[in-house]
Amino acid sequence: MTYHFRQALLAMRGNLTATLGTLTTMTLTLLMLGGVLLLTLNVNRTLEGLESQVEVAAFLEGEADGAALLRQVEALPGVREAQLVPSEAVLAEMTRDYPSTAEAAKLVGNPFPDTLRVRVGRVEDSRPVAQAVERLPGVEDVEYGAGYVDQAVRTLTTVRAAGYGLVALLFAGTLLSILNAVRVAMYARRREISVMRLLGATRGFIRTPHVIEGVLLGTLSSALALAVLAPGYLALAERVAAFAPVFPVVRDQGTLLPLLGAVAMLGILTGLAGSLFATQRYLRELE
Amino acid sequence: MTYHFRQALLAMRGNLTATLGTLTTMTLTLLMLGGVLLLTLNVNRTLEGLESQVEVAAFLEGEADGAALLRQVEALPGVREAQLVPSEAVLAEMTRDYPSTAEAAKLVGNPFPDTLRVRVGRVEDSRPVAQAVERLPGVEDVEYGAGYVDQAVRTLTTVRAAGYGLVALLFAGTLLSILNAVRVAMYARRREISVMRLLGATRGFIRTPHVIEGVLLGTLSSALALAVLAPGYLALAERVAAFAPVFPVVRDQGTLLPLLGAVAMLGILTGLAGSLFATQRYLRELE
Amino acid sequence: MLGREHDQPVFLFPWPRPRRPRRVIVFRNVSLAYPASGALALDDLNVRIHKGEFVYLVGHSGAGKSSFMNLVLKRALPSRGEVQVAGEPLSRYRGRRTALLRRRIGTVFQDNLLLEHLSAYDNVAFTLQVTGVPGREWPARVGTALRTVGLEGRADARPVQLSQGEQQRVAIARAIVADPPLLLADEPTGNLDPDHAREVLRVLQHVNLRGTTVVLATHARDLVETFRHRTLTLRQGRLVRDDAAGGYAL
Amino acid sequence: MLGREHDQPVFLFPWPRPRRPRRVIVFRNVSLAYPASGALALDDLNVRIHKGEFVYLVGHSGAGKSSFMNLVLKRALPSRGEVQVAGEPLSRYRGRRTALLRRRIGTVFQDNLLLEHLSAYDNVAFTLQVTGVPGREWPARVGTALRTVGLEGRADARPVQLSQGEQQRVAIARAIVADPPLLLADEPTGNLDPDHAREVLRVLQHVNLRGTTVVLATHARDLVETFRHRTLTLRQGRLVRDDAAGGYAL
Ligand SMILES: Nc1ncnc2c1ncn2[C@@H]1O[C@H](COP(=O)(O)OP(=O)(O)OP(=O)(O)O)[C@@H](O)[C@H]1O
Ligand SMILES: Nc1ncnc2c1ncn2[C@@H]1O[C@H](COP(=O)(O)OP(=O)(O)OP(=O)(O)O)[C@@H](O)[C@H]1O
Ligand SMILES: [Mg+2]
Ligand SMILES: [Mg+2]
Repeated sequence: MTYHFRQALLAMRGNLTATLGTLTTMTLTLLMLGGVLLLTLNVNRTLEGLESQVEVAAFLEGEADGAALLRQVEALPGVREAQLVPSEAVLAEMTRDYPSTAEAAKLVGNPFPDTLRVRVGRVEDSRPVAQAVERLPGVEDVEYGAGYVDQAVRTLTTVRAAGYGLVALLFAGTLLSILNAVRVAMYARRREISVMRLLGATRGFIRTPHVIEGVLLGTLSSALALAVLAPGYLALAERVAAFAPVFPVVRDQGTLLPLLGAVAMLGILTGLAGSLFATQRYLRELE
Repeated sequence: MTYHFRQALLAMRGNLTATLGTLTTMTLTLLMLGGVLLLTLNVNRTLEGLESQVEVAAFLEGEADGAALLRQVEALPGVREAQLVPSEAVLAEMTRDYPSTAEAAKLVGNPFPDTLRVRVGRVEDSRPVAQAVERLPGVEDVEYGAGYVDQAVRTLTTVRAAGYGLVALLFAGTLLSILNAVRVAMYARRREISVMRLLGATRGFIRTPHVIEGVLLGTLSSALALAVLAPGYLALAERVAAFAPVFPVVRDQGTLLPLLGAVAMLGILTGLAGSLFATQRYLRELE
Repeated sequence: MLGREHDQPVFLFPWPRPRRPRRVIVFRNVSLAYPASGALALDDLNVRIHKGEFVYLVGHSGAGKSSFMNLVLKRALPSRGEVQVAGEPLSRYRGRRTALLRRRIGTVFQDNLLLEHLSAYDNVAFTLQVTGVPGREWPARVGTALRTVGLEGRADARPVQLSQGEQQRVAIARAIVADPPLLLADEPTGNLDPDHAREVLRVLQHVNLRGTTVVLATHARDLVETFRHRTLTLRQGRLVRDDAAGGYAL
Repeated sequence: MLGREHDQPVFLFPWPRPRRPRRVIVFRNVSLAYPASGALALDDLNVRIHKGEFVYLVGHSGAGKSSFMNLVLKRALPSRGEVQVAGEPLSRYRGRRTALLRRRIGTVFQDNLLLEHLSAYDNVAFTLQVTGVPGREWPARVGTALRTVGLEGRADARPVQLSQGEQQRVAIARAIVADPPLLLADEPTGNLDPDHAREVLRVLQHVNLRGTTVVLATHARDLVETFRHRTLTLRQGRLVRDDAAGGYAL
């Protein structure tokens, strides 16, 4: 084992450029991966928040029969839930959220009509539901966030997909980099390897130092990536939370630690799997 | 030349993993670089917009002497420009921006006081200026966006710096990857190279195929990166512009084309410089 | 010479399930055609080499001597016929057993394949490491082997720091250090002056006397005629002469 | 033999500013100490080799024969003394001029360094490419060179597909194909059978008769005694014998 370990260190020093190259690529990939995962986590939270807001509000005419309309609306396809909110309740709610409303109401009276709040099953349903509701007699006006929410959902989904795509590319880059590093190391030793084989060394004996090298590189990259990622993310999250409290930034350790741990494990496993595969493949190539 | 070109292609095929590895790293770097540059461009636009909004508004008491206060404020250090806006002008402005204000005003009268608008030279000045203005007699209240703008500026600056850092790292990664690819290629040929030298081949003869390889790789990476970056950015920009028109997304070709061109040139130059350097260095190492 | 084999204790050759322990190498109608080449490198070869023999393999350049060695080492596989080593056909040596087979064969390769980053000492010791000899025995055994080839003073030199003849002698030391039951030497004296070449021949004969079967491919007519042993003569892949009395007949 | 040099037209050796065109190689008090090694590889050597000569270099393994060749090729630099090639000290061959010098020397390396990914034909043609011979002349010249060493049938084989002796013959073909003014051959017959070895010697003598200066390091006593030429004998880096009549005296 000492022999193999020494060989691994020798190989890493001997191919310093390859080692540094792999280390850089791998660390960057893990950083990116971590970054995209964290981004996804936050995007998902935001999307959940947004989707729960997909609601169609129907403002009723003063003389409309709220209860009857409620029943009609509940019967519409795509409607998950509907609720009749009398004008006083709306005012109370608005006053709670925006205290200045109270003063305005004191001056001009309750400006809010009775309102039907309709929740749809899926974001895509909000437009047809809104149109159907608007056609009902007794409904003065309809408002729904779809225009806004739709766009937000689509944009964030795009961002997330782009992130995944980037990570996939980077991952391919890392794997290639590891395969290549192992290949360089083995090619540098190719004469040696064939001689060793002819002298009766087993494949395992020849592969071991390279596999150790791969695992060492993976571990080192993981450590480096976490050392940058963890404090970096926390600092950024704090800033975003302070600056734009509307975003539900994920900051609880129970969610973050497993994610970071997974990133680290992935780094180590990549190092291991890459070198196992590469040694097997290139050893066959050399023979 | 045909000989060198054939050698370069042979080498690229022979070390396919190294070639693909370099290609991936390099394309990703250029993508990132392009992405960060575009981001920076947009961040800078946004920052300029934000900074031009750094304004302190002083709301005067009804009986205050606006003109006298204006002179006092203009004398304060850090103040670049000040302007007295009478209450009617404020109402007109607000009405223009938010038409509902007119109705409110009809109900409650003009709610806006005479206002002093003060522009400061630098974002950092807004807080002391605001405090100084607030202490002046006749000023009822002071409002300034510093809390918001400051945070935004700092966050965006951080994002931009992180982007630059990432690009620097990736750039290091790319250079290492190129050096390494050349090194692999030359190491695979090391016996051959020393034989060629002994048979009287010049250094230039030996370096040429590797340099060609570097330039080919650089060109290919640039092409790939642009092919992804240009349509990707335009699509995203359109979406952002539609979804969040407050952001001044850069979409004019006059700005974008030179930037993309520079990214491509950088890719090719990196390939050239990396292989020139690597061949020189490793040739010396081999001899 | 051939009678000596009966004196050797059988346990010196502890291969698993030796069906006929006395036949170390058997070639039965063996032909070898390399993929890229048209002509046969070996053509319908029938050879038996017994335990304890000392056999020369001679023939012109390209006659097939190295190909013969390659087959015994399972560095190549016969296109037709069967090769048996230590009583078992090559096809039985698979995976790990190939390595075990090679550990029991000491080989001097014609392109003396030393490990370039290791010193002369480490090159020789490598065989001991692979064959599982405990580390404390290395210094004495490697020292003896290097002394045998006259290189005790150059133990720390790496191959590039040695002349070609010195490298060849390191390869010989490596082949004999583990006391293998079978020794293949492919042109071990090609880069040696007559004095050193004779010395190497004496060493190989000495090893042979201690029970090792030796197969020696060579072009050195004077050695073959001076140190007489059974001689196989190849011509274009065919065995044209098998002379127990020895002698260089090309 | 030595008299022949006056018959050679001087323009066959068109080096720039040849101060003494007749002295192809001059060693003046040359010592060579390799960094890693204690002993001197060459020790205070004084040698002059004239244009058109055929010189054997003999000596035990490690005596310094290859080191001598290395100095002439500027593969190593003398620790002391001065080496002149074609009338100019080695120190004058710098940068590109080193390459130009080597193009005018045909070399058979002891570890016959063929280009592994090239066929026998391309290996030989490479010299022509480097020396700037137009491509249309290659097939004829390479064909002749390969025929000379008896390998016309193996032109397409890569080195791994050739036996060691065949590789050595390709190296010889490569060394003679460009008609160099100086030919260094380091143990060119080490892997060749006596018949092929004699044939190579005849080829080298023929080349020599056409005006090429030949320096041949060898262990082959019978060749040195059969084809007699001036013989330099080295012993542990010192020149112990310079015998114009020839003969192997070790
Ligand atoms: N690169 C080197 N570093 C250190 N010592 C070296 C180096 N090359 C050769 N030597 C030593 O210099 C001495 C002369 O070596 P050289 O190769 O010239 O011998 P040679 O006469 O060619 O021997 P051979 O017939 O075995 O090829 C030897 O003792 C050798 O060990
Ligand atoms: N890998 C290969 N592919 C194709 N042909 C080969 C290969 N190896 C050897 N040969 C051919 O097989 C024949 C026998 O080669 P081998 O190496 O056995 O000869 P040899 O007797 O060892 O010759 P030498 O004395 O020159 O070493 C030769 O003609 C050679 O060209
Ligand atoms: Mg052979
Ligand atoms: Mg030598």
